[in-house]
Amino acid sequence: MGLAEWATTLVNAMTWAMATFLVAAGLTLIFGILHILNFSHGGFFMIGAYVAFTLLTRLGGANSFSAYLLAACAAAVVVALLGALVDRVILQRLRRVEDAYVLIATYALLLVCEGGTKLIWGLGYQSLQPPSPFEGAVVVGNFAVPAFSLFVIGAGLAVFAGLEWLLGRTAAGRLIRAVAMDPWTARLLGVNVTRVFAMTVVAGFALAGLAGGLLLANQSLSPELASVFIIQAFGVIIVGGMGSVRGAFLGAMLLGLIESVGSYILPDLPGLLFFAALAVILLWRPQGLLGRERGT
Amino acid sequence: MAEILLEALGIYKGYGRIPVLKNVSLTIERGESHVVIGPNGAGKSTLFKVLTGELYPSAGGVFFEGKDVTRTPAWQRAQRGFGRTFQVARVFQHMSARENMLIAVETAERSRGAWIPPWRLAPTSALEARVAELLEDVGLADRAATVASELAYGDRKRLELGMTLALQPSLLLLDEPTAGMSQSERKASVDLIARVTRRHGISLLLTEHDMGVVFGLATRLTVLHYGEVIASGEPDAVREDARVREVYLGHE
Amino acid sequence: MMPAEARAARNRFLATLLCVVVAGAIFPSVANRGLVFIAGLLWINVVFGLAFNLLFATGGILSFGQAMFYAVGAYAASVLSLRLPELPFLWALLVSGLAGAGLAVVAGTVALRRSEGVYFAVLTLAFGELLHIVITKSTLLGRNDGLNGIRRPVIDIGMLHLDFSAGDAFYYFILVVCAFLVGVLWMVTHGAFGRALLAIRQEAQRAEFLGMPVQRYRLIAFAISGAITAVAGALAAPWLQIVTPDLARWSNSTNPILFTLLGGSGFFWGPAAGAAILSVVFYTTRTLAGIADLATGGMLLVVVLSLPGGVLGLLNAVRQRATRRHSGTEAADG
Amino acid sequence: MTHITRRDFLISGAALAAAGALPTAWAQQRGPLRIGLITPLSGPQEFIGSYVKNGAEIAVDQINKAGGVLGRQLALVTRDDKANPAAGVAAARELLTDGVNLHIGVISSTVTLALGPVMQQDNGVLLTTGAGTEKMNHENYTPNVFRIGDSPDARARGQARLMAQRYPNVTRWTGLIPDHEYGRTTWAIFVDGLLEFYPALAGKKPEVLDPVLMPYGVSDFRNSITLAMRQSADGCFNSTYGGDAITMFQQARGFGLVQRYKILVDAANEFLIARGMKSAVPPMWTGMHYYPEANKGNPMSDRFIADYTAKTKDAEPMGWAAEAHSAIYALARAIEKGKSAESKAVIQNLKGLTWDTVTGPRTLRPEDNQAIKDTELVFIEPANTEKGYQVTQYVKVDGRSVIFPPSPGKAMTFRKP
Repeated sequence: MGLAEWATTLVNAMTWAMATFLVAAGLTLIFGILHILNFSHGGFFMIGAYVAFTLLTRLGGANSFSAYLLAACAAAVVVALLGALVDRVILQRLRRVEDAYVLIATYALLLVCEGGTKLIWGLGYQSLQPPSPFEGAVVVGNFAVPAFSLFVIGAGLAVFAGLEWLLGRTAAGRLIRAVAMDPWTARLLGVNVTRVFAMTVVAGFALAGLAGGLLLANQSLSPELASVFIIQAFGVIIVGGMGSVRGAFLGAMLLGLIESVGSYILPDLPGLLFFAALAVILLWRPQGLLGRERGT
Repeated sequence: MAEILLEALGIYKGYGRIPVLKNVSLTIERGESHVVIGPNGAGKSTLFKVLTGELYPSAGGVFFEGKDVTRTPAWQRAQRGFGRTFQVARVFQHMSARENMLIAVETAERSRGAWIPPWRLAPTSALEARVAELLEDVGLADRAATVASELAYGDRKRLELGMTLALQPSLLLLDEPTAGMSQSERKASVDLIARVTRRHGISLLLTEHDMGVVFGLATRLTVLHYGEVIASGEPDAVREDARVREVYLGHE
Repeated sequence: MMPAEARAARNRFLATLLCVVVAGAIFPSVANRGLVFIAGLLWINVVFGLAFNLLFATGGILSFGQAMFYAVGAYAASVLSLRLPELPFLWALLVSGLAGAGLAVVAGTVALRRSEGVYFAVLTLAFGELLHIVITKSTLLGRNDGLNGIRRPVIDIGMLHLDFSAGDAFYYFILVVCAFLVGVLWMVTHGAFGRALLAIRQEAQRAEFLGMPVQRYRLIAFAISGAITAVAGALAAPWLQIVTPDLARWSNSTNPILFTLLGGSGFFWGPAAGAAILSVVFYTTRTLAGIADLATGGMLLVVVLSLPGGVLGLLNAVRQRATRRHSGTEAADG
Repeated sequence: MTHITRRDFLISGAALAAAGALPTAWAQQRGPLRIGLITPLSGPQEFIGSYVKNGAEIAVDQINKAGGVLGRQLALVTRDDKANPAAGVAAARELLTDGVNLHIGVISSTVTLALGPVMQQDNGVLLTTGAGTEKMNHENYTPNVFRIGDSPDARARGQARLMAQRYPNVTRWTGLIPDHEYGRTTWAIFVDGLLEFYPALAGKKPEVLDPVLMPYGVSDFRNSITLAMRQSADGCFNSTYGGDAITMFQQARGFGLVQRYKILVDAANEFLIARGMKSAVPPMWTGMHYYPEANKGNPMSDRFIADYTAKTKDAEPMGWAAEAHSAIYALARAIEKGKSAESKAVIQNLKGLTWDTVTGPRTLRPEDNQAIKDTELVFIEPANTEKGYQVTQYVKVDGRSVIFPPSPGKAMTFRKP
């Protein structure tokens, strides 16, 4: 393919990658610290999107960029509060029990999210157009890039940078990493592990809400949205290495490229290469690109 | 010179960049009781893990009855005659002493190539007898029905030892067999170990802190210091060794 | 467990199984055929759940990919009945079981490299989704539409000629085969192999240093569970007379886990109880427009949070408290 | 939403009570004549189910107000099929053994195909109100299952015929086709229509490009859109549906894909895309089960809209509501015609039945139980109305001129380019 086609393929890949990373970030963060695979993550992502949608349509300003960002932040806050509630009422009680119970609890939570969304926001399909600066296309030489794709890519990179800074450079981040390494010792050293866990859950949910708000204009809005991202987000964190934010970032870009190039060379089998790649990577490195090998 | 049962040659092992074992070699002759001593962090446990197959060395080799077992998985070593106990006794907590022993006996049977139908609910009377005998051996006959988690610590260690004996090992590797025991328990278990090893002609390798235990059992001593063997030989000879006195007994 | 106790336990199990089968056998004469259909699915689900719990409670392995075995069995039986109608159904069941075992060995060899809890769950989940995609892309398997028009079998065993194609006759076949599978699972769980698995679950390293090939045992357990689940799926195909790719999805993999946690993983019959309870719940909520999702989700949360021992665990606790109070009063009287 | 749901709950609760309380035989004779309504009331398809439910309930109310059927009132017994074959079969068999032999609803193709054998074995009747599969009156034809609405061939060939009439110069066609069976089938039929009607009506041979296969249930269509951008076609047939369609068109805006086509025709989204995208909706022809404006003056339609608005505050119901409404009336007429609600008689009288519906008279073809009705199409454009879109044209294509001749038991065959 020509240069322009390569460029388009690359932009598509990055858009897919960053959108998926936005959703996967909270998922992998929570998994890394609490070893919980949160099935309801997609549900809260959806709620975040609905919250942002309601704010923008009720309060207007739907096509102002700053309003769009504000709505996303508001969504993050609302979902973070829900996260605090979930941690208090459900997760804290399940700290000592086997993984299966937590897994099922989060699955049940997903059903509750979907049911609740149907009751509050109804069954119909809705959508919101990107804020005016990101409508239409940006033309570079002989190929055009959808402006909103650039926004999604930017948002993904920003959130990644933010997380890197938060986990790498701040005291909270150091605490979180300490607990992730070895909660037992951390507790021994007087770290309030329960608080760190709660912090992580809240952060993870906030990320879900933020993703919902930022990606609001990326796809249609309906109670189905909860399940739209979940499999590809799982794929990304499995490939990247469960619990690793960097891994999720890399995994997203890798799978995004595979998805894009795949649709170019196998147009008759959309989405197949994604799963093929997933299988190969599982066979080659079950612990994922940046996953920690299991200790002997 | 008697036949060599287990031989370790030039073992190197490190965690990450930190070297733990540097060119460690030692041999265990059939029938001897070989005790490895050394201050904390000398690498006793790591050496132990390398010998039992819990870890593989980064360099060097382990030979059992002349065959290379350096990278043989632990369960295969166990089937070939390694019997191993842990520093903190590991038994099947939610099973009775008898069930624990039964698992060991059945596993031993399988290792010997005997076919035990997977669906067999209760063991044959032959196995039952063997279980009873072993429990008797380690003095737990009267606690057969007690759930392991409710056994006294000393009893749990003896149960573990008994389970290991069920394998009829030719080599018994005990990691600090008396750790966390009272003086009287120590005495008892030293006698027990001495008795069973003598009765079944089992060679012995153990790591130990308690000098009473060491000199009560050892027919040979190896002193490990910062991952290196600094002395090896008859207990009395080692006891007189200047370097040992300096680096090791100095610490006592 | 002394031989006497062993015999007692076996007899208790056989008695329970007999009661269940008898109840199942008379059910059609007292219930409408919608319920009979649901009951047919229930027996299949009982096996689905028990096969999962063999891994979970006995093997200490959390599989989130049981649906792939169910689907493989269902599709194997369907393809055979559509492409090779002359192949006796019992053979089709056997082939389905083998297919399930084969798939389990393949998936297990990869996934058991991360056998601890949730990792294994995620890897098995991924394999289920992979299978789902493969099905939707293969014409032989009917792609998204699935395969329909699967006929119910006629079985000839020597003199015996059994026609299950008419009415609900196939229900009884399901009942018998499921009872048999439950028996097999009980033997595997309580026999020497089950003992070994339980030991591995409690202290894997001890087991290994006793000379047990721990990973191999886990793989064998996974294969057994896969095979039995696949046979259950193979029974479902002619009962539904249609199979769709959804059977392989993780939403279906959650079912046996729900059965188990709801009924109580600590009890052999736990998953069976759970499956029964869920069938009743779904049957009674089948007309609640709009709130079915909320109702199911809410109920699950309540169970997971307040009944970690499952419903059987609750009953057990209640019985014990009752007996304790009873003996207490006796003591007072005496 | 909340209060409607509570009300649905009450209604179905009552239906359940009715179903449970009355001894079968007695119910059959004197009590209300019960009709099974089997449709998704949970899961992703609940959205469609809600329209089916409202439409059916309105029809039942109307008929009961007018004195019922053969002097008996009608009562709906509602069941959730979760758009899942197992749940659907369980519901159908329960109702059948409970003496409910007449059923409507079922909009999922797999559930419809799963219920075929059940209806045949247990002597029931099912009128699907929107299942898209062509198999039901071909490979998997059973005399007990009827489709009272558009067949996929009538729908897509009707669209092709309209294109040939209105746009004789648009001859390079491509498709945006979801990579599943229904998508592939609709495309095959549409192509068949192009190949028949362009030569016949426009005197031109159409050029058919390979369609762009779309994933479904995903968040990102940009790769497929890029593939579409590489084609140069004048006409485009879209078969992506619902949330996928909205996501796809939304992402296509950034690429300016739709502007590349002279005309865009959509298989079956009715107002879904328009309502979802408002003023961002791409101008398109779309197929409808029923468009009120096109049926103004038809008293049945006017009354239906009045009642529907009263019931739901929604003056533009999706077509499934009309399908359910028409299905109830088909049953009522067939029962009256044969003076019997027994399955055998009802099937006999449904076959060949012509009855009035909100879309005008329809006829059920006796050979394959497929209704012949006009294909309704509307042209939707963005507008600065409060809805954000408006319908600027609508047409009815005569069903007889586009539907394939019946071939029960045989798979459909198509003209190939």
